[in-house]
Amino acid sequence: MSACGVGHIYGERAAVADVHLDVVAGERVAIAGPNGAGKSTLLRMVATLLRTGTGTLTVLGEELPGGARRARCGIGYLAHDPLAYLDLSPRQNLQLYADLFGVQDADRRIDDLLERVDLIARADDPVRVLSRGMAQRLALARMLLHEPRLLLLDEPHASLDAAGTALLDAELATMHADGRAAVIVTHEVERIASVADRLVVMRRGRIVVDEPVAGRGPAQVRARYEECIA
Amino acid sequence: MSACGVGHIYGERAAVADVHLDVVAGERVAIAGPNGAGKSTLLRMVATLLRTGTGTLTVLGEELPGGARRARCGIGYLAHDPLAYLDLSPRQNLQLYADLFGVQDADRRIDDLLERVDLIARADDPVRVLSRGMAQRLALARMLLHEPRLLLLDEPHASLDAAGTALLDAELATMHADGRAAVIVTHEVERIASVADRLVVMRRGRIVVDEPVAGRGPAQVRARYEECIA
Amino acid sequence: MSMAVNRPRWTRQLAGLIRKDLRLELRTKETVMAMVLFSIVTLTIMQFGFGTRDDDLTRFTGGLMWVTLAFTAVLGVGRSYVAEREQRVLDGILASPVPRVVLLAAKAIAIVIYMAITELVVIPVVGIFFVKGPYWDSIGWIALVALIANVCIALSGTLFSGLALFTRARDLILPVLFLPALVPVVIAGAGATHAVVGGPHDMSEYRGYCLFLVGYAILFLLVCIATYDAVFDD
Amino acid sequence: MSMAVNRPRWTRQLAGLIRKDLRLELRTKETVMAMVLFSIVTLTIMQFGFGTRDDDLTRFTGGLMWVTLAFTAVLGVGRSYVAEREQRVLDGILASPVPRVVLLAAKAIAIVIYMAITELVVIPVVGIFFVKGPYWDSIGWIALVALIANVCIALSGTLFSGLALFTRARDLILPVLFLPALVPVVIAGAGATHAVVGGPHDMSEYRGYCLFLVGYAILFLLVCIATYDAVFDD
Amino acid sequence: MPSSTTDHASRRVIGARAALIWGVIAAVLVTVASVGVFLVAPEDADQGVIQRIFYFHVAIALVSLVIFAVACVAGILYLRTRNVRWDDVSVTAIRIGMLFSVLVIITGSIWAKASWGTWWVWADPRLVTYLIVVLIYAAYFVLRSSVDDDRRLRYSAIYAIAGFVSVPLSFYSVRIAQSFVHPVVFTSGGANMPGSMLIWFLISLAAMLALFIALLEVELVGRRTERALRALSLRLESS
Ligand code: HEM
Ligand SMILES: Nc1ncnc2c1ncn2[C@@H]1O[C@H](COP(=O)(O)OP(=O)(O)OP(=O)(O)O)[C@@H](O)[C@H]1O
Ligand SMILES: Nc1ncnc2c1ncn2[C@@H]1O[C@H](COP(=O)(O)OP(=O)(O)OP(=O)(O)O)[C@@H](O)[C@H]1O
Ligand SMILES: [Mg+2]
Ligand SMILES: [Mg+2]
Repeated sequence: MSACGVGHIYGERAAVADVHLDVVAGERVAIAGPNGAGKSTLLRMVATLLRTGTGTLTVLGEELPGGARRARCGIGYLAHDPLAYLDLSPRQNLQLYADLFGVQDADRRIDDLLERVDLIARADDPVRVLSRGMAQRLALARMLLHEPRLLLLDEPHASLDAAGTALLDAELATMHADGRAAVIVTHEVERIASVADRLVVMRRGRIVVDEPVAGRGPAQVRARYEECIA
Repeated sequence: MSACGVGHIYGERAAVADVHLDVVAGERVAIAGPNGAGKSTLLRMVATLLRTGTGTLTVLGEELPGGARRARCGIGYLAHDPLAYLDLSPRQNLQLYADLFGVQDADRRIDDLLERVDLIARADDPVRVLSRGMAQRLALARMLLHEPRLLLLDEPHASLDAAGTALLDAELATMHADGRAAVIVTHEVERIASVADRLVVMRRGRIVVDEPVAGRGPAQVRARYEECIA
Repeated sequence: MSMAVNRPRWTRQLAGLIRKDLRLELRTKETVMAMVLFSIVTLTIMQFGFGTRDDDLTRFTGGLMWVTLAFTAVLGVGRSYVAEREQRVLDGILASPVPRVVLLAAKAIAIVIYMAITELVVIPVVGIFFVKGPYWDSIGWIALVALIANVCIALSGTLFSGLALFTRARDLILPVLFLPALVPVVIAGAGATHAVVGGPHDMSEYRGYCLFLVGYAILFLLVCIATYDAVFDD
Repeated sequence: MSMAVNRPRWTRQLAGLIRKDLRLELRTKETVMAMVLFSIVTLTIMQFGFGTRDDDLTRFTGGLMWVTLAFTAVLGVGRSYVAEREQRVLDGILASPVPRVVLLAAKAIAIVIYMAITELVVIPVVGIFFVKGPYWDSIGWIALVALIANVCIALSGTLFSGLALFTRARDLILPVLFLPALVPVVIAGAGATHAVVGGPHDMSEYRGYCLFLVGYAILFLLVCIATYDAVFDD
Repeated sequence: MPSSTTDHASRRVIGARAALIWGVIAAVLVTVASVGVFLVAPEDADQGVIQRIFYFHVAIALVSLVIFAVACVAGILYLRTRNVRWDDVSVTAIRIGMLFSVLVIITGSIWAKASWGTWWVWADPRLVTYLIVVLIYAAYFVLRSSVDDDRRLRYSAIYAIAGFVSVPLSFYSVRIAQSFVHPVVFTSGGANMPGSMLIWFLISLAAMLALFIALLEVELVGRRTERALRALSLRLESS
């Protein structure tokens, strides 16, 4: 994906302004920043859920908004909310998304994923009665369902226990090899060293830092981040 | 508060079973455990939002459910959701809660709190347009509004940035001195050493470990936790 | 641990809850406006359904008016807990030391206000468009029935919308629970209206229907007091 | 980066969406049941409004039937996007490569199904309770009007409920936008029903009303196709 | 606990014996009433044989109102004690009440067709208010099927109480507002019928009451057994 001078204004408040960001295949970019910096807004624009106000945005080779429909086939979006019907079971939710994304051999793949996120025992309970972390696991499975080439994750570690976190990190670790890309919004700065190749810091809708994290440890990343937002 | 053999069964699934837990004034207890262990369910029972199925629960000297109304005056509950009206502003939301809890000198106190959670600039925007982290800050302010003697926090660090986290930790640090108590549910095990005096680990609805953390570092707590849930 | 600190007064809680409802109403504004619009549209649609077959609808004035008000009530009451439910804020209210009856009272008062505003429009409109014959001299009597009926509507409405709150198909459950409970109100309201409209007043009939409504309101008040604590008690 | 992989077929998307709606329906089951009950309650309530003043309601059969169906439609259509909205799942659907027109079509089909089931109950009930005179021999004609009307209801209903989705007072906006759009349907439906019920059939009148409904459906189809992409386009 | 005491205790909890006894009483009374009504009771001078439906129609109708009162009281007791057994009573009573009220409408309609020449009269408050009662209790099942767990029981109890408001309203409004065509026999002045009819009427009434209690007990036994089994299997699973 590639963003060039992208911005979005809600009413009179510029949530995102003049953002330039390029992510190439196989790259994992972490976005950090204070509350209200515009991270989620940027992610929603890339996910084709919000139109850009200014600038041009190209995702998976498609320019938005014209190519939005084609781009969507290759995007996996994880939002604050699990985006699942509470009265359907995890399996039924995944079946719906499989239909929407045209996933091949859907039943096998759904079973696989439910196994992987350890929800197979609860696969037929309504989502409403799942605990918060279980819902987040379902959201993970939903995001991976159609083998997206670009993952957009908004605070993916929220509510996940140790096992869930390990699972997610393992998934992110394989991305490099298959040439998939990921953009990860997170407040847990210490994790960035292990899940991302690049650190982007946003403040007040703008990118203030964009640099590789390769070779740095958690403490170094944290220190660097605090320096940036000071 | 004091729980004695407390349990709750949803349909046929025992979410919490036979929990014994005593928290004395000035104590901060962290509850950790895998997704679906029953942590939120336990917290909801203590917050008087869910009846206990078995056992007796005494909160702030009041036995539930009989004394629920009196107990509620002294409880501050922070849930997964911010529990605020999205179409009202932070200030209006806090005014409502001030009325419900009978807070004295409400306007001053609300201004104080908004200042403290750094929302004063957004005090009159509808909550709907706040970012996720800002909503969490509002939830913090709401929880502290009536100077509760017992704090119940369900994943309070979720979505908070560095500044927000520091704020929360500072608040928790003062509890000891004023004899207030807190129960903190969290997945960020590394934080436990700095915010709590005791570690409680839940698994499948039961408490498997309940021990002090005094003097241990983050790494030690993490190691102990992983040992418990292995 | 010692006793909790401040015991809040219920009057302040009630005022706070009502202020909250009215603020939400002012912010989203269209609620009352849309109730009014809805009632006018309903009148029109019924006019088209029946009026084309019968030129003088005076006989049906009461029926038209009260069927319309009943449906508008369902609509308005259906909104009572929408904000709480969609925005998942109910836990916050329930975790505060507010007696459940105060919650009920706040909602009921809001409903009475909205209904009164709606009636302020519906009653004259009915008079202008449907009645051939004396109407305006009995408008005071009609207002009186409406007032009593509003209390019935508010009491039963809050109870049922509280029940419907956590059911799965809330939007559909509410009318199914609430409309049958409104049938007596419609009958009595229409009867009372008919007794004083379009001809000589029949005050004994009017009084009978009003007493019926008062009885209904009292019965429901008792039910509400007896059960409302249980509605929100998990 | 290269092009994305599989291009999903819209037939499968449509089937998936409809299956989802029906599954939600089966899980919560009472939706259709509640629609049916609601329509019966509505018939009863209107009966109370009017019947007590006039014993033979045959003249009003069409009006009663179609006013009832219109309100039931508002109720049913009101549910179209409730799950998506309350459960905040719409973003998930919109982030998938489904053409917006397919979303519309899926909802429209679900509405047609629910309306048909409701009519399966309402039409006989009306016959049993209200009509004095021939009715059952014209039931086929009534079914035909109902079928065409359902298409009108479904098309306009999905469009308006899609619009209402993004306004705050959804519960109120929908009836206020949607009911006026149903007025022509009520008039034509009642007219056509009246033409074949309770006396000699007036087929030319019947045909006229049906053609009117067909025209209305086509008109709305065009409007839908033209505007629906814009409804969901952030 | 020794198994014999468990057996004994659970049998008492389930209450199978009471069901059996009431079943026998109901069977006997219904037989006696049927024989009496069709063979012994005097024939009505104006209406002829169709009038014999009176004994059942009125008895069922009165008992149906009593049943809804039982459901209401059981609802109150449930809210007081939170004991599932009261919910069982309440829901079962309303089930049977619905059955009875459908019978009332069927017998009433048959009678109406015979004596008024129509199945239904909208202008009559008796018929109409009774229909409201039926509609209100029909909604009970919609409500019940759309909530789960504890809430289901609580909401059902609340609704059983709220719904009962319609019953006295229906009963008294007829007596105050003067029915249109439907007769009123039992007034504050007593029953307006000859003694020979009254006796058989009272026996029918007793038969219908016994029938209600028997049906209630049988249903309750079924529910309690089911619950005991489920508890047992749950205990086996967890151990
Ligand atoms: C579908 C139609 C009918 C319904 C729903 C109906 C309903 C009822 C109900 C609920 C009661 C008992 C409560 C009360 O007394 O207020 C009752 C009593 C009675 N019904 Fe009906 N009824 C119907 C038709 C008829 C007809 C056609 C007749 C005879 C011509 C009739 C004769 C009676 C009599 C004599 C009583 C006892 C009156 C009394 O309790 O004072 N009913 N009916
Ligand atoms: N309303 C409900 N109905 C039925 N079961 C429920 C309900 N809420 C929770 N549960 C079940 O109870 C168990 C405990 O849930 P709870 O939310 O307490 O877990 P948790 O420890 O908070 O997990 P997490 O870390 O994921 O938030 C889970 O198995 C969950 O599925
Ligand atoms: N729907 C909206 N309407 C108006 N303003 C909005 C809307 N959504 C977000 N904003 C504003 O845009 C800014 C950026 O919000 P955004 O959600 O992108 O922040 P964020 O970086 O994700 O913060 P957080 O870490 O708290 O999630 C904030 O000031 C917020 O108030
Ligand atoms: Mg965000
Ligand atoms: Mg939880």
